[in-house]
Amino acid sequence: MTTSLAGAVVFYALAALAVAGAAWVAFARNIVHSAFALLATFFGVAGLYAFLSADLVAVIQLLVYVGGILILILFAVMLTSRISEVKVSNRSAGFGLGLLVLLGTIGVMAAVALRVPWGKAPPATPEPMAPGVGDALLGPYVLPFEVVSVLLLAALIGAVTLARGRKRIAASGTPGAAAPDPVPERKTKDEERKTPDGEVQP
Amino acid sequence: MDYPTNSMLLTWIIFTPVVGIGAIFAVLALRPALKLSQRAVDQASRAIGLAATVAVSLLGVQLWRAFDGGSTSLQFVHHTIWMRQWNIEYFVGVDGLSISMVLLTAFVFLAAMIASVPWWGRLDDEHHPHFSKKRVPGYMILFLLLETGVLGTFCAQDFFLFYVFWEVMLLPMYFLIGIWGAPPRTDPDGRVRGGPYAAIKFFLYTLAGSVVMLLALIAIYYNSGPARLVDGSLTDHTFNLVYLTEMGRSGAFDRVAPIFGMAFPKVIFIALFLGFSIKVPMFPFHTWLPDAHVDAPTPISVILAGILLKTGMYGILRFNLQMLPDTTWWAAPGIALFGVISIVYGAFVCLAQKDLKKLIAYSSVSHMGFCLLGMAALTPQGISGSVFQMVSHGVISPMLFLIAGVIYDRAHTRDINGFGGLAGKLPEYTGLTGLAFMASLGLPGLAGFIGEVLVFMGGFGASDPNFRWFVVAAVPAVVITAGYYLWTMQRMFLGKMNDKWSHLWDMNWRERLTLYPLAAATILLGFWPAPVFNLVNTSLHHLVGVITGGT
Amino acid sequence: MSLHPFPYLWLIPALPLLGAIINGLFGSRIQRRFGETGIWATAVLLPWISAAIAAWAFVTLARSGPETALYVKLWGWLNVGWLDADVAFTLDRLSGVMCLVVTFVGSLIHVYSIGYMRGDPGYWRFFAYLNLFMFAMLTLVLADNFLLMFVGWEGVGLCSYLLISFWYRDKEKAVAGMKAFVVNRVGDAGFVLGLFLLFWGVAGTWQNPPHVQHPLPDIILGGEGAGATTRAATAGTVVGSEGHSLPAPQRVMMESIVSGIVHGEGAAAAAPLPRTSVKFREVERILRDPARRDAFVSQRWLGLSLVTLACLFLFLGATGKSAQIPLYVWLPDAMAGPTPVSALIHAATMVTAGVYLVARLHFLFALSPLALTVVATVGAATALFAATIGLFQHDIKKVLAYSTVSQLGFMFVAVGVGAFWVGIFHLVTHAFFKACLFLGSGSVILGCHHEQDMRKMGGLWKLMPVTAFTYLLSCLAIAGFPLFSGFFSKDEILWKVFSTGNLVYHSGGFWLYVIAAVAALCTSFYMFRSFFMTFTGKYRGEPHGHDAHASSPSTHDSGLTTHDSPAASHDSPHDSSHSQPAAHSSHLPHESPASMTVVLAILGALAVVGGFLGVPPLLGFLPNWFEHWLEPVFGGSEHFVHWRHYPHAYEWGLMGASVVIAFLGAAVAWWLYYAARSPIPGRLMASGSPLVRRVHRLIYNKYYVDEVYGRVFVDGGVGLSRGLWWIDARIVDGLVNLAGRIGALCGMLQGWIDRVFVDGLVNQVGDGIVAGGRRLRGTQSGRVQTYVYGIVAGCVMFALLTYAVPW
Amino acid sequence: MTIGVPHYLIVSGILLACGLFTVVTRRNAVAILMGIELILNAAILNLVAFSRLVTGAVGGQVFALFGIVLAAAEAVVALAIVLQLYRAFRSVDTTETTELKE
Repeated sequence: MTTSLAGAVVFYALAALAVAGAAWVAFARNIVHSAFALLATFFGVAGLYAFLSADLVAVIQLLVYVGGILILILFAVMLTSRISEVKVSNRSAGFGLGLLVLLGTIGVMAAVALRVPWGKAPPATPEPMAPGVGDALLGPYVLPFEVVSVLLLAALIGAVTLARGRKRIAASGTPGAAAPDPVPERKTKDEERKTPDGEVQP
Repeated sequence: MDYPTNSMLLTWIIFTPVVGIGAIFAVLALRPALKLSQRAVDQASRAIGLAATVAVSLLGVQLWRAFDGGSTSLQFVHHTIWMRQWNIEYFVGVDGLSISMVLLTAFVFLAAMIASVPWWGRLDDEHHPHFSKKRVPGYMILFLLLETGVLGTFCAQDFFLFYVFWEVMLLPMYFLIGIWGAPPRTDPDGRVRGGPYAAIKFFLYTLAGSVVMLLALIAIYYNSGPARLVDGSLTDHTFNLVYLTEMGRSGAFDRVAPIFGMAFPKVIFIALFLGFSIKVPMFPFHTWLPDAHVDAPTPISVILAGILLKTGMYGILRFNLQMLPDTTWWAAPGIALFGVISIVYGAFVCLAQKDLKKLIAYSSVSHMGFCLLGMAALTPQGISGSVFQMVSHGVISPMLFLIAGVIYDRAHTRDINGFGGLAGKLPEYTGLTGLAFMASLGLPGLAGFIGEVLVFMGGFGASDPNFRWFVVAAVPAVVITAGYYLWTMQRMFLGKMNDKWSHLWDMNWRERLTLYPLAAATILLGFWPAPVFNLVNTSLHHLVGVITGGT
Repeated sequence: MSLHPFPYLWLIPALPLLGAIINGLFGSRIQRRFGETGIWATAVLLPWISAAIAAWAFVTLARSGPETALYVKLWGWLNVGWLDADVAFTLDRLSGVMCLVVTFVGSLIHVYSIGYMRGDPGYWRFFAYLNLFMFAMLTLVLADNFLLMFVGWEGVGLCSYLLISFWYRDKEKAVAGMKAFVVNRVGDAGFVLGLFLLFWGVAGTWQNPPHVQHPLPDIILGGEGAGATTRAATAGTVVGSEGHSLPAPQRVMMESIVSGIVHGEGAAAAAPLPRTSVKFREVERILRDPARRDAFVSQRWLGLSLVTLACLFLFLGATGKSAQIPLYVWLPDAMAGPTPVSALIHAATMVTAGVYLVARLHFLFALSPLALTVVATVGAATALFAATIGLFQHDIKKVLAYSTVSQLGFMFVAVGVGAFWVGIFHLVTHAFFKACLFLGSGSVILGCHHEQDMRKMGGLWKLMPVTAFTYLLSCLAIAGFPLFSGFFSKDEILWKVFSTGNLVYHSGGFWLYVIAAVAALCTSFYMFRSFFMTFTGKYRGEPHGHDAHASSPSTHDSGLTTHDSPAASHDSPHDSSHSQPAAHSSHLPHESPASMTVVLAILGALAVVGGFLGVPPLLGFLPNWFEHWLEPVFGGSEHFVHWRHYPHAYEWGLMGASVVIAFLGAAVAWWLYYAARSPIPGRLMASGSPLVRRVHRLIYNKYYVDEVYGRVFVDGGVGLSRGLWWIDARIVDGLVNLAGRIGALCGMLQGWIDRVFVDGLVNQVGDGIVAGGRRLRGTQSGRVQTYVYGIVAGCVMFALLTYAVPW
Repeated sequence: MTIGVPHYLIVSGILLACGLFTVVTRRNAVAILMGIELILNAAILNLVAFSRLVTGAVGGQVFALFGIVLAAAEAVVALAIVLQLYRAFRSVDTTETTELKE
């Protein structure tokens, strides 16, 4: 079905948004910047979903990815880098090899996308897909639905135990839980390279 | 296959020594319990050993009395299955061919046992520990095991059983020579000789022979036709000598494919003959004998010369002649030739010997050459002479070695030239040595002569004309034999008394107990050989008739 | 001949054996307790008893017919195949004579040696050996078959060995004994070979020896199978038929029937000729049968007829025992033994065994003229050869030894020309006078305190009258003075030699006669030389002080290489203990005790009287008893032996000639040596011409025969044995040790290969893997990115493989 | 011109490439997670695109939902691990935390 010009413009804009976000995530020097770039990507993709009239998926995309995962990542970023270093260096390693992989993947994907004769779906009316998906969830796909719920439960328990740390596990066997064994003080690479007078050798 | 007398006597004879061994082990086992001292254990094992050999001799006398010399079939047969899946049977029996050897074994072992027991007589061994005092239980056990091996070899009628006993006989000899023999010494030519060297040489030499024999054994087994075990079950192959003999005579082996282009029976004949001739010993394979004798203790030399050499001859008689008559006819001149060479070569080499025991060893080579010549002549006189020579040599050579032992126990040297004028000091000993030397050089009226004259008589009358030349060549050796014996007699006993030997003392009762019976036997056999001939002649002449009549 | 059972026959040899056993085993104790009488009581008595039995047997034999023999069989000794040797004794007329001589002379010598050996520590041993010798000699004489004879044959050899080296302390004597035994053994080897040739030749199986000794069809023998188990019947029970002399053919038939019955072998009417046999009478019977005889004679081996070959080998045995040309070297050295031994063994009995053998096998030798000629020629040659050596010997016993060899030569000549009975007659007479001579010399030696060198004796006629007189009688006898025994026997020999017809070379008889005559001359010369040197003139020996033993070497002519230096200083115990008797009497020699002189007297008488047994018909004053007595024995070979018939004048002439010879020899000896006028051989030595001196030295040293034998045979034999021993020790033993070393070498090689290659490879593989592992370890850097790359690479590979690569 | 499947595929391909590039080159564990999220998004995008443009059925979108759920669960667990990592090593730099090297 031919999409109107406006449709095409919207598609390309959204696509550009997603791609630019992704590129930014890939090449950003600062990790916080890349986190926010991720946000842009998610929005772009959500738009594409909407463009594909998959409204339920677009909404869930926004809810889960942006609302959940992105926040988590931000949390992680904030927790793992010291505030003192505002500029969180984001070293990269093997930049050249990475580029090679990047171009390679793009090349392959593009070649496949263009060369393969994808089937044509009958033009469907752009009505809301949600009830169809709902029926499908509790209809033919009820088993994966249940399995996914179990998986979520497992993830939940996993995250909780991991986050709780060693004290809970260590105390379970022996009464009078000892203080959580201190995390071994460990110098980061920078500290190791710091000369006694605080200079950081390259 | 039915035999006139089925009896356990032979099994008893063969395994009485094993009972002795058991008793000695019992003594050793009970030693801590009964807190026996080493001396007590030694005495006990000597007593048991003596008892065992005496028992075997008594059973031997019983066998002699009950043996019927007139029949050519096996007697006192004891025949049971041993390993069913390989058709091996425990089949022992004695006939004219082996009866003389069994009896000889029984009596000579008794003499050897008496000689290896240090009782009844003074033994001077301050600085030289006498062998009969060293590790006595071990000696007795090996001694009795050797007796069982030899008796079994003579009585076995199953080829596999024969081979087993043949090896059982070999093993104790190695230890007896090795451990109780002379300590190792280096000869002037830089070679280490002595007990261990001789034991190894003896063992490997004989073993090489028996390996060849084993090949022949297997070849025969797989080419032997169908036969029946004792319980009547049919078998495709057999070790049973009676069947094999029939097959040999009926030419069953001729139909077998030739090996390396030579007819199968001929190859088998040669293989067996090689195995046995090493033991005889025949000319080229005799070098182990002098070494083994020089370094073996006296009683072991007695057994080695008295009995073990006869197992080789008996083997030839039982396997080569009885089983392969046609091939015997083909090989007879060859055997005779080697026999004559052994006679003449042995006699001449004796002339150059300085060591008394080596001289007697080479004289054994010469005398066993007579047996070969007699047997190869394939005439009644020849083969009877050969078997009688085995018996007479079995009596005379023990006497000679005991005599050598007597002088060695006193003077601790066997060098003939070192002595001189012993006659004055040791009259009794000189008398006995004189008798032994005269018997060995074949003085008529003593045992040695009968064998020699019959062998020559048989040789001359053989159907093959060039046997006459063999006899003509062998007769002068008798003169050489007289020469070296008298020369030894003269160097050791006559002439001026060498004062170095003034401390020697005459014979004691232990030595008399062994030497006088043997001397009596030599004289008796010389004048009245009928007892031996009555036992063996019928079977031997039947055998010769088959070989000569057959072709 | 028919066999007449005589159960006591076996006692004749058995009694001396009993004596030998008693003295042999218990002799030293008896001597210690009862002294010497205890010893000689048994040792001398037993031979006399057997002599008595022998005489009795002789008489019974004489009373029974000419063709009978006394027979006793003790047990079957060697009955294997056709061999039928039994321990059985036969006394026919020939062995009767021999048996009488042996027992009678032997017993006399036993009596003699009682005195001679007094004081010797080995007294009991001497009599034991002497008795053993009597047993062996009697077995030899009475044996019924070859093998039993061979027992006696070597038995006497053994006893001569024991007796020669009786004083074993002295090395030369021991060596002499050994030499005697070994040389005899060489002869015995010949005897044995001759026996086999005869045994198998008679069996007629020579050309085509049978595979199986199946019997001849005509032999109907009891018992099955080959003639192997012919159990000879026990003493045949047949009555000796008074057979008078039947013409030859009938006699043959008669005998075979009779003997057939005797054998009790279920003999049917036909003559039961066994295929072959070792019994003398059986062989004789077989060879009497013309068919079997021609079969035997016609067979040939080595280009000679079998008969001749058998005879020659048997004769070789005889020469060994009777000291003829090739094998005589042991007899002179045998004088090292005590004198009674020399008398008994080396004069009267043992050495005659060879003559007895040839006489016993007269029927065999008669078949082959060549063999007889060889016997005669060797006999004659020995007679002359030994006689010449005897001329210049100084040792009285050596003279007598060579005289014995010479006289034996005469006997062999007699037998060689076919006159068997003459040979035996001379044997008998020789036994008497030679025994007397030896015993005489023994008493002389005893008197002169073991001085054997005649140059140190002399003038003993007055000092030892009896010995001297009997010695003279014997000299007269041996020289052949008329009416003495020697004259009759030796003259008869000379006559028979002259008139023989069956020598191979046509006029052989004459030349043999000449040689024999010269020998007789020499005999007469050296005998009287020894007599004059010993008994006439004055005593030349130094008077013997108690200890002044002949320490100073006897002065003898310089330049003489006396081979056998007179046994001056042998330190035999004999003399040391013996010198006591000499101490009490005057230092001069004295007459021997009665026991010796009586024996001398008897033998002297016999030496004189002995001749009348066989007076030739020519003289005729007495019937020729001896010839008649032995005629039936030697009858079988009569028509094979031919004689030339000369008129009686020839016989008278020859008789005269022999008398002249005897007197001539005695005269020359008298002229040269009487009363020791002439400085004895010194004149010969100093004679101008070097030729005489060289000949004298050659003869004196016995033509150096001993040295030649020593170098050729003894050194040759020992050298060969050393060579073979070296071969044995180095090569045959070397090969064995080499095999051992090669085995060890292979072991080491294999070990090295195993270590370097096989093990090496395994290590290589191991190291390779480890290195690879180390390299791979690098990939596990711990950095997450490398793992991601791994995943990416995996995905790419997977994609390529599944889609891009056309499988 | 109509926006067909290839267009969406190219976009998801680029997203995939950037995600992969991030994962491969970033040394910071959290950045790697971001990369993973990008990759997941690309995948889900394809699902939805196919569902809408090729099959027209809702199957694809249902799975997209599942995909999102999975991504969430995965992110939660991953971040918990990263926190633990941080707590243990005081740093999330993947090049330093190489104790599992050998």
